[in-house]
Amino acid sequence: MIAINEIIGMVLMAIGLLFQVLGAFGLIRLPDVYNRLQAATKSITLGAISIAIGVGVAEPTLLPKALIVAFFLLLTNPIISHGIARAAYRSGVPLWKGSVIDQYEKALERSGKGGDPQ
Amino acid sequence: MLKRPVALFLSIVLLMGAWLMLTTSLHYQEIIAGVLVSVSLGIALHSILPKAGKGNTISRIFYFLLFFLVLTKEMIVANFDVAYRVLHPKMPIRPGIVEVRPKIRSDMGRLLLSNAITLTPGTLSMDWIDDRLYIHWINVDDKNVDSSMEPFDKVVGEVFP
Amino acid sequence: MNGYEWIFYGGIMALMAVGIWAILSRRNLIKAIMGLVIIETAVNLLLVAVGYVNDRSAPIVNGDTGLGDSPVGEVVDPLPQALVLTAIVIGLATTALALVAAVGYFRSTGTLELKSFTYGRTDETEVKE
Amino acid sequence: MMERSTIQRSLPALAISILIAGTLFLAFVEIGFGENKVDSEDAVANRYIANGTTETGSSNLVTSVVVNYRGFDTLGEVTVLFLAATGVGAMINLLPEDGKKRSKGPKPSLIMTQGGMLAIPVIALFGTYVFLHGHLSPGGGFQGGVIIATAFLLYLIAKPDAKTSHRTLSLSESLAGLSFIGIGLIGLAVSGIFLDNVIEGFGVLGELVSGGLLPLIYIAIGIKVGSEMSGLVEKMRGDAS
Amino acid sequence: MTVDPVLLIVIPLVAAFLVPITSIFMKGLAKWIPLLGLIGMAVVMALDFGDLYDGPVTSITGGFGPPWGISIIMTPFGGLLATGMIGVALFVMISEIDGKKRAHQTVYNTMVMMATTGAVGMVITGDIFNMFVFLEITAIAGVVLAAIPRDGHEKGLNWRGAAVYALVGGVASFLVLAGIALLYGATSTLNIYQIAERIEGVDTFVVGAAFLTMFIGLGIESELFPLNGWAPEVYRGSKWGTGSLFSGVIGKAGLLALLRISFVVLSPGLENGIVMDILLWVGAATYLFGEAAAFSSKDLYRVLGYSSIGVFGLLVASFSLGVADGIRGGTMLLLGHMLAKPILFSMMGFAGRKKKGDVPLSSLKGLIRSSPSAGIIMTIGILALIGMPPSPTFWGKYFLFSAAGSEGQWLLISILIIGTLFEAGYLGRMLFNIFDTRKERKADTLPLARGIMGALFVFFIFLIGFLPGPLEDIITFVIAELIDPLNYISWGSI
Repeated sequence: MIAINEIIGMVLMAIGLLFQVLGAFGLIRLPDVYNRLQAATKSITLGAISIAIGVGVAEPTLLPKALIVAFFLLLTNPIISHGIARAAYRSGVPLWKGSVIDQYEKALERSGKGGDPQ
Repeated sequence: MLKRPVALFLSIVLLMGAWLMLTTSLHYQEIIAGVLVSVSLGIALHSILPKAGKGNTISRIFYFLLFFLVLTKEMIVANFDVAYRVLHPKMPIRPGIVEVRPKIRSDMGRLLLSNAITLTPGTLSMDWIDDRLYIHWINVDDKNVDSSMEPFDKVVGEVFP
Repeated sequence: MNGYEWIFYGGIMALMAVGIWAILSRRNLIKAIMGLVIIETAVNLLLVAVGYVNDRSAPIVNGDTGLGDSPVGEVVDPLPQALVLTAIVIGLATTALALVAAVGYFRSTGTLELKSFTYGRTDETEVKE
Repeated sequence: MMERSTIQRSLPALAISILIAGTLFLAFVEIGFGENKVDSEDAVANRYIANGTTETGSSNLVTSVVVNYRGFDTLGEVTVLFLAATGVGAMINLLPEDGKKRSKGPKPSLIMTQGGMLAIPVIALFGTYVFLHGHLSPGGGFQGGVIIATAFLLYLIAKPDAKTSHRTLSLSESLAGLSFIGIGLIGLAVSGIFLDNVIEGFGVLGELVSGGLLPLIYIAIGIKVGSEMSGLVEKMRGDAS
Repeated sequence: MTVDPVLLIVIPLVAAFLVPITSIFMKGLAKWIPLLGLIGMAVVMALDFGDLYDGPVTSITGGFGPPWGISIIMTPFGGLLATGMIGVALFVMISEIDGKKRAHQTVYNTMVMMATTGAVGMVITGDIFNMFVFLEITAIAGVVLAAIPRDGHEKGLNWRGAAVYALVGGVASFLVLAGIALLYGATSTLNIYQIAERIEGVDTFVVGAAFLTMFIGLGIESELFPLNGWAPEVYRGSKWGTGSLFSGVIGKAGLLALLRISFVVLSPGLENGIVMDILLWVGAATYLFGEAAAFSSKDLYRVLGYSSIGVFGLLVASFSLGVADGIRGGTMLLLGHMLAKPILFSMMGFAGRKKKGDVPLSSLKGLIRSSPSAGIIMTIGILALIGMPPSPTFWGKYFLFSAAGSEGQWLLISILIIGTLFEAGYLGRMLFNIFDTRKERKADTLPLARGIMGALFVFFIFLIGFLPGPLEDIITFVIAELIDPLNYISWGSI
């Protein structure tokens, strides 16, 4: 007989995995760096948090550690994808040709601290 | 060293909490070691922590919890949004970078706001220039640019103005 | 023993072959250093694989594992894991030095290709008698 | 001088690599994977498993092997890291100027700076936790030291112009290394054996204060590795700016 | 008097860790700390040397005897080699004391000391994984040494040497590690003597594979024939002291490790004599290749580098003959090379110090007139390297020829003769240049420290050449170690 918390944990982990797969799928399908980052960040953050909490629920002694991991992921993952997006833009990776608006470019030129996008 | 007593106190308490969660033990040796480690790390590092602004403590705690509820909901919505866009055969996307002007002034608040924006449906924060935030939006709505940061500007602003 | 255990060593050795091949066939220093790192990874995996015993847990007796003070028959071999720790550190040191040397080579010659790295073909003509 | 084509060079390389890897593969398959070799009396590891906890007082058997049974290896390992840090520093000083002026990159954004600052204390705490609990749970001085160096690296990413004290780093590195050797020499003085764990019975198995000198050695290693890796990062930054 | 041989490793480590502190507080002192460390090693070695006449000196570390802890077994062979290595390192470091300021002297001295420590550790340790760790210490110090250019040398060749050595040395060490994993998997132990004990029960193919990896890995370190493409690059771009260390310390440690692993550990697990045959012909090929390449090179650094490669081949060949006289000859050749090569490197570094880029043979022209002391010391070094009596090399070649003759290895003898002719060719050219006084050359005083060290090594050459007798007792043990693995096993199981 499997305990109820183990079942919940398994379900959480399965959901997490599903989101991760979706994120990976988005990474392949979406057109440019920025759109891909969107998909990757959201799905992978939630997926990883879900897996961590799933592990914590299934094995209650690990719950505090799992919570710390979840918080840390929540804090750092968006920062990392922000860093990648910013660096990509500043080193000249173009937006997808179907993009409708780019107010960032002008702002960079205006502020003059844009480094040198070639 | 003691220019920011609140930050010092908070960092020591939070570090101690993290220590207890890591060790998952209330043995006296662990607690002594934890106090030593978190006090010394707190004293050494509290001055580099982001500035959080001023406000009423009770309402800040309330809004902080509210923030987490909203964030959780938005994250789940965001994932279904991603799933929809990725799995839809035509890929309904209309990407672009827009400029918004949040009212938040504190560093901490700006950090949380941009993180929350990255995790919510269809948006990714790119950069802060002066007091403007630039957001990569997967489905641009030209008319109502502020809707890209809709749920958070107010809540975060209440916690870290 | 289910008869498919060779697949672990097979994967590790495939990595090793890729690494050696990269070093031997590439004249570009950075690519060769990548080969070195791949070999390093393969050997680390190899060490862990040598110490593994089927259906056993990690060699830690405290807390969550629920093992007694003398867990004979219950844990895997701790020795290779200790060796891997050393090997990782050594790999790091080797890689760091190789990379700095590659930077130096690039800055002094303007290229990363080790073209004439063969016997007797190093430009002897530069010597003026 | 004729340059050989890529294929001409690749094929012998392929043959050699397949020869070496194939030979090793067949040899390792002969040894077997996952078979029980540690329980026999002949295996060295048998004693580590059977008596490791009582002989060293450490609940993490890998730690007991790393720090006590094979502590001499670990001393060598620390030396390798020391040499790498010194050597990389020296070689960076030797690098020729390439005449190019490096433009300073754009300043890191607010998100990066503030996020990094928020994460640093947590990372430092985790690093400390890892090396203080090396004898109880997975991890140890090397891992903890590297985690602390990560916090330092994050600091440099968030504030590329920050002033760092090279003196403090090399001072703590040296002192930690000397105290590791000093602990070893205590053993040599007391029982005539280098790196002997002279107070092995000290403390209760599984508690934080246990394992005799092991935690002390791991703390020394943690500080040393942390400052060494930080120094490495710092020297590499010195070249880039 | 016996001192714990672990101090041979601990003292230099203390010195190395003291260097950063000293360079903060007493900058002038920092570069001499490594010298103090080396002197400490030399003192320990001197105190222990007498005991080697009675057999190996042993010690344990970590509180547990072998095979559980790491034991140190300084066999007489290892002790003899360690003494020579410390001597070479002292020679290199003391020769540079001349009041001149040199760039990067602190790092250079530290690395000289650490390379020596690693090499000494490799030859005295009784644990195969510990040997790997020391191999790495040596290799990493070697990379840094190779990257330090000689004074005023501006061609970037040092970087080429360093990069190539870092790459090839890295591959070597990880192949060695793979071999160690194999041996551990097969025998469940890491102690050299215990592996040797159990190797006969191991499948022949496994032992063969272990031999393959060990041969490639340690063969790279000891510059054997198909594996030594990196060596000339290193010799060509670095300081003369680095050259002396690679030929006298780093390569020698790899050589002893290769011999010990092959003969003591792996040979009993394979077909009788196959390991010896492989090594014999690899050594002979290396000798021929090295001497021929040295003969055709024009840059003095590479001449000496290739000549060292040749000597490595000669050493491997003579130890692999598997007879007492061969090992006797090999030991003598080893000592002769360790004494003569640093002299040549040092004097060549002195004569060609003002050259940028490669140092042609002609820079030795008229050395005997411009600086008679350097000329005389170098002449003696050259003669000692060819094997003029009475030098250790003479005895070495004498024993080697008689051993090869009694074994009926006529092919080997002809290779030896051809190699010696090449050797005489390029060394003779150097001699002619030294005594060629047609070209006027400004007077040049040899720095005192360099002269003293050169004279000291010349003295040792004559000492061993005239009185090889006292070494005979140690050589008996060397023969015992390499001929019969049981001896090593009984020494190791303390």
